[in-house]
Amino acid sequence: MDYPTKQTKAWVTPQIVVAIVLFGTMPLWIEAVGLYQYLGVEVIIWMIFALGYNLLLGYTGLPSFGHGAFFGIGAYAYGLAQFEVWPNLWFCLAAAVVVTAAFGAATALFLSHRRGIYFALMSIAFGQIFFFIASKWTDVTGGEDGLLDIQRLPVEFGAMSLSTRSNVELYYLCFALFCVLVILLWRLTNSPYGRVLRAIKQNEMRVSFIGYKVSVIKWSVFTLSTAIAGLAGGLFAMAQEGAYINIMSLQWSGTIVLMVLIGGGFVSFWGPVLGVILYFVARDVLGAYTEAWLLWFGLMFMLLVMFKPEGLAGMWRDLLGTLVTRKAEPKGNPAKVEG
Amino acid sequence: MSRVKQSRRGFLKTALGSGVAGGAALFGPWKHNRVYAAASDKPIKIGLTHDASGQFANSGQAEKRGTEMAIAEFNEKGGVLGRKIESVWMDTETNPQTGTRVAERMITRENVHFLAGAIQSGTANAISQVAQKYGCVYFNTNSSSPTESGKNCHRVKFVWDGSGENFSLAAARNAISTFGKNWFLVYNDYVWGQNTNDATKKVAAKFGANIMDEVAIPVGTRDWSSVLLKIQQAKPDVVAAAVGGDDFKVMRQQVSDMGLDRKPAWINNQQDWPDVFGLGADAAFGVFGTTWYHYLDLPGVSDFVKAYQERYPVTRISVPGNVTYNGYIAMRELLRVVEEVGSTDNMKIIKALEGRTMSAADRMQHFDAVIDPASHHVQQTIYLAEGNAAPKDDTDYFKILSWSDPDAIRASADDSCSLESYEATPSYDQG
Amino acid sequence: MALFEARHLHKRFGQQVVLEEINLSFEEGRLSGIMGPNGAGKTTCFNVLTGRYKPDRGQVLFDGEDITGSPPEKIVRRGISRSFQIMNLFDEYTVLDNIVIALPGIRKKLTNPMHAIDADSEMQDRAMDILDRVGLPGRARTNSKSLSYGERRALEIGVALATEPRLLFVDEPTAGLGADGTSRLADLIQSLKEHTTIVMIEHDMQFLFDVADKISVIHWGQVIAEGTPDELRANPWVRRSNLGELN
Amino acid sequence: MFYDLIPHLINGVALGLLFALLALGFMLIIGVMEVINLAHGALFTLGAYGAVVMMAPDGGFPYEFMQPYYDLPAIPRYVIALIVGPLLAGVVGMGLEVCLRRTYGADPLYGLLLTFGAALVIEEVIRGIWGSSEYYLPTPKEISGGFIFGDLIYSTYRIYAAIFASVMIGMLWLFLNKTPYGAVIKAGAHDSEMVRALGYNLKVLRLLVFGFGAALAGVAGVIMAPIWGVRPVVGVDAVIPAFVVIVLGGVGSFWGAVSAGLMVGIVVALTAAFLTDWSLLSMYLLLLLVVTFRSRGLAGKASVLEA
Repeated sequence: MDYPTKQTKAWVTPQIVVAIVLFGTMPLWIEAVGLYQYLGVEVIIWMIFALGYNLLLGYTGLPSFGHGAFFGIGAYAYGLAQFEVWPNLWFCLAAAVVVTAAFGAATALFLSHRRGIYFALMSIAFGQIFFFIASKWTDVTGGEDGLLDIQRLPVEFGAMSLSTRSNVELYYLCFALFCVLVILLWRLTNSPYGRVLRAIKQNEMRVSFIGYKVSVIKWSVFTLSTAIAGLAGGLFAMAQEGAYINIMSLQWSGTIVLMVLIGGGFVSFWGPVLGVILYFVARDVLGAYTEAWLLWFGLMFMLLVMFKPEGLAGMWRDLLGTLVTRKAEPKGNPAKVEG
Repeated sequence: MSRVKQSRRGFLKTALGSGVAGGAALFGPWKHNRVYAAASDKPIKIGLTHDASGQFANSGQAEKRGTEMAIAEFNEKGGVLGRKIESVWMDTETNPQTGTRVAERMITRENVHFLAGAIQSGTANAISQVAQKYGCVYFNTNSSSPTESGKNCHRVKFVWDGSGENFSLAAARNAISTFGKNWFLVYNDYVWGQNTNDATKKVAAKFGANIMDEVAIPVGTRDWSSVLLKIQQAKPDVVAAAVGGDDFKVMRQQVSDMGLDRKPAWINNQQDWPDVFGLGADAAFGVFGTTWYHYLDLPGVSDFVKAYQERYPVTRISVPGNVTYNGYIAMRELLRVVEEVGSTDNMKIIKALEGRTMSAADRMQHFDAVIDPASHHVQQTIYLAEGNAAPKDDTDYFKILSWSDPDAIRASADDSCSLESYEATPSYDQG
Repeated sequence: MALFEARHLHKRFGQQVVLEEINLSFEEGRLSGIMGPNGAGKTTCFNVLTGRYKPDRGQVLFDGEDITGSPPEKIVRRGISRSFQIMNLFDEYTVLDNIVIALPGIRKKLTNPMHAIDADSEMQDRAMDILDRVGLPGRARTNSKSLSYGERRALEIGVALATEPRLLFVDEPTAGLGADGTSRLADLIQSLKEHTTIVMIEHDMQFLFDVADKISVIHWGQVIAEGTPDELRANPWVRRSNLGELN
Repeated sequence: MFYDLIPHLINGVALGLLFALLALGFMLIIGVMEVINLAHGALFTLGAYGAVVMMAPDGGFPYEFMQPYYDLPAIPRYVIALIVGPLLAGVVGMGLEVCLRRTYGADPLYGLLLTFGAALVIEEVIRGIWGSSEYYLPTPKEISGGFIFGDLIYSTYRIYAAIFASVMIGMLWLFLNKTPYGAVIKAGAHDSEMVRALGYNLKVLRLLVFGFGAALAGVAGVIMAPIWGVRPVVGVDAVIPAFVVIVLGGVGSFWGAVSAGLMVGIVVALTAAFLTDWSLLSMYLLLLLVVTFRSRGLAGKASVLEA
């Protein structure tokens, strides 16, 4: 997460350009590499979710094991807004964000005074509560059947209206939001707020002794990350044209942690992006070779935690480090994962 | 097991091949359906969406065996329309999210002609929405939620299992006269359980039962002792349970452990064979429904069992049950229809399936079955069974008590189905 | 009137009474010292004065206002800051960033998410000034983890200074320092004293007697003696319990 | 009304003892090693499968070479199953501890993540070896069936299981408090220096403690198997209540966990009887309620896990 000051001052860094070019052209080459358009849609939505989640995990050091619930709430909120209120894309996505953030904010009231393992355990409890309520409240959520027939609403700008019916069209909507989000998050993480988040991860007590009210900051970052989860959930409801409860389960909440960490969310802004790509590609490729793909993925994950807890981003930096001679100014060094 | 691996490797090869071809034949990023020249030697490809993990892993694999058996039989006879039939299978993980992705992949990347396979209604819904979007015919082989052929029906989807409501109707009618009027209802608090319970309640009330209490049990309940004590305190004649999945297995175990499986009388909805097999006759408790049993006294049954055993000599489930049966019968009917209409065009196939009558003898059941044109639900014989006190061998768990004519147990949930019009359903033919 | 005053402070943990009856007052512009044997309650006293713990009884006044039981961040914002005996730095950050984040100017921009912290040259300059004051100007870009022990001590004080306090509490600054480090620290403290009111817990009597204007001795949770270094040298009680031990 | 309540209260206590049993191994590992063992559920499952192999139920295993053993009467086989299941879990647990060594001294999150990965791996291995279908663990007829209790029938096995759980709890307490080993283990929880000073090898101590904790998970697996059934995913059902019990009781507190177990058991039993649709949520609501007012649970102490 330590980047040269030249980058931390900029709105658009070389990495952002690479990401925009790479993901902006993805529909053109994804089939040529043997994948399919829908996978691209899912990947970019999960990247949005993961980037927001990493504010909490990688930046603030708060391991939430209940975040899948917020992703799911976003999906339901999008669907219900469309069915019950006003089938307009911007309205429904805004509803997904606002409703999820409201649930997140209420949850955060209970979590913002906790840290470490107590935080993790309490987040599990909240995740489970939301899961059970969603499974029980079938009138609203459709329970096990899911909330079906959610529309991929068109993008409307005044008189102009762009369809999102096809996977590629939807992909570009997600991509546009992804670009905006990446730039905003890049600025946020290099603002005083972002620095304080990382400071909380390093030494929460000291942060309060330099004048910051830690619990308010933790509350706000939790709420922010759930708002982003809500956005991702809304987009996911569009992609799946439905909202299903399974995503709210503990297993999926664990999976997002796994993705973010495997990518290197602890040491890099881009860790979550790398992790999501690895997860979905590994799943598609390993899944085609073996029924027990989770076995191999689990083993890979264990080895990574044991030998390279900095994840893919850490490996990438090591690789760069050996290729490029080090600069005199050590600011760009990879940060060590705190012991 | 070895069969499975083989077909997977075959799948990979074709997958890689078509991936490259697809890349080359790409029109542009906005077009997903590629047009192939109709080639008679091109295999017919069927996407199998059976679960191999998650709650219904075991049943998913059982239906896969049935489906693949039908495909293999056709291939041995020279295929369909002179073309070989290939299958591509991907694990849907009992998870709608995976179901959506798998269906998208099957249609847009593997270019399958048809999709088949489902146990859990959420996953089936996810797959069928994608299938409807593209127009790909999809067989829901084993999900028995009444909503599948009710409000969540689709023009491209055909539902092959009896619904929870069919089973309730079949069971409840007989139970009141046999066991008594005081009923206690227990159901899983999710869509299938709620719908099935409503159906049971309706029938029970119609035949004059007194509903003492009805208890919604959250999905995932692992401890039934409190409920079982409560049932004992209420002293009902009959407990009608609409409990599914792992919850049912746990309930069954705890009921039998307390020795409550004989009195009061239990009416369970449907017992899927893979959930019972290997657990001994005790596992089949109370009265329950099924669509098929391997000791039905009908022609063809024993041949079918033998064919299954030859094909799957090392499977733990040594005789086919209802789940495998549904998978087999559904796939066989699909391939027959393809042969009959002489094409893989979705509209031709859908129209041929709608209202199709399948003879009792052919389906190894007691009554003819019909695919209801309005709901796409296969109306078929439902059997009532109980645990077998005098088994012929160690697979003979069920004693078949009676069977109901499909007309007598038609599900009212099917009435809430409104299929998309033909025009609104995209035309789909992978050639 | 004293800048800071603590009256009748009382604090216990479970059965154990740590502070029994603490009365302290610190004058503006002076360096006050607190000493006492291990386990006398000095650090707990600091923790109560700076908001880490709430006292069970008693009152803390700063600049005439009651700040008893206020949380640390409120106390800091009023102008009281502290350094720690066990070091509490942001180890992933550079020396400069450790300082920058503690500046009130940065804190005020917390709600501006688009403010590029590294582009804020005013704040960078201010942080460099503080590094100058604590003697770390050449180490600004170094990762704080790779500083030497003595440098980390200085940075610890630097972070506390960065909050621009009127009153600075320093907890055992010489702990673990060699003779050389201690003398350099003495110079630092002397120079800080010109701008800031300081309260210091210190084990090293010699050091404390050299720099402090006034010293309070805490033992058994109470202030047992108070006075200038010279007065205390003469106090038989202190001679017996503290000085004697150390000499 | 009160008369109706009594059986449910008794049932709640029995259930509570089982919840406490579920949490024992988890508690030991979290308390001594400060590792959140997310593989607890997988080890639980492993214990259950180990026992199933030794009991060989109907339609069970084609392990023909074990036939002479299977001819033994049920009771000795059950006793062996009760040893082999936990042993299997314990050995795998020790293997996991060796992997965990690389995370010591790092953020406790890494230990948690490693065990999360291990849970995936163990579950898949179980699926690979034994398939995904359901097994019952048969029990000797002396401890199965129902028995009359007023005008109700209650499960004999549950009474046995509850007694077994209390004995395990008692023995573990005696072990931790009345034996020199217990003293060393407890010292390890707070002060690794002291363990070294006492002349024990910390490495070996951790290995054994983790193995012991894993074996306790296995014991719970064997005991719960006849109640829950045995399938690859059954561990999830174990790990979540264990979590709840530990947080509610307070990390690091033995009696905190036991009383939390009882509390959860009674609350679950009563809600299941009178507010059935809330029975699964009640556990979490209880947790929220308690933790809102007592942030470290009933009897928790400060721990590095909070950092």
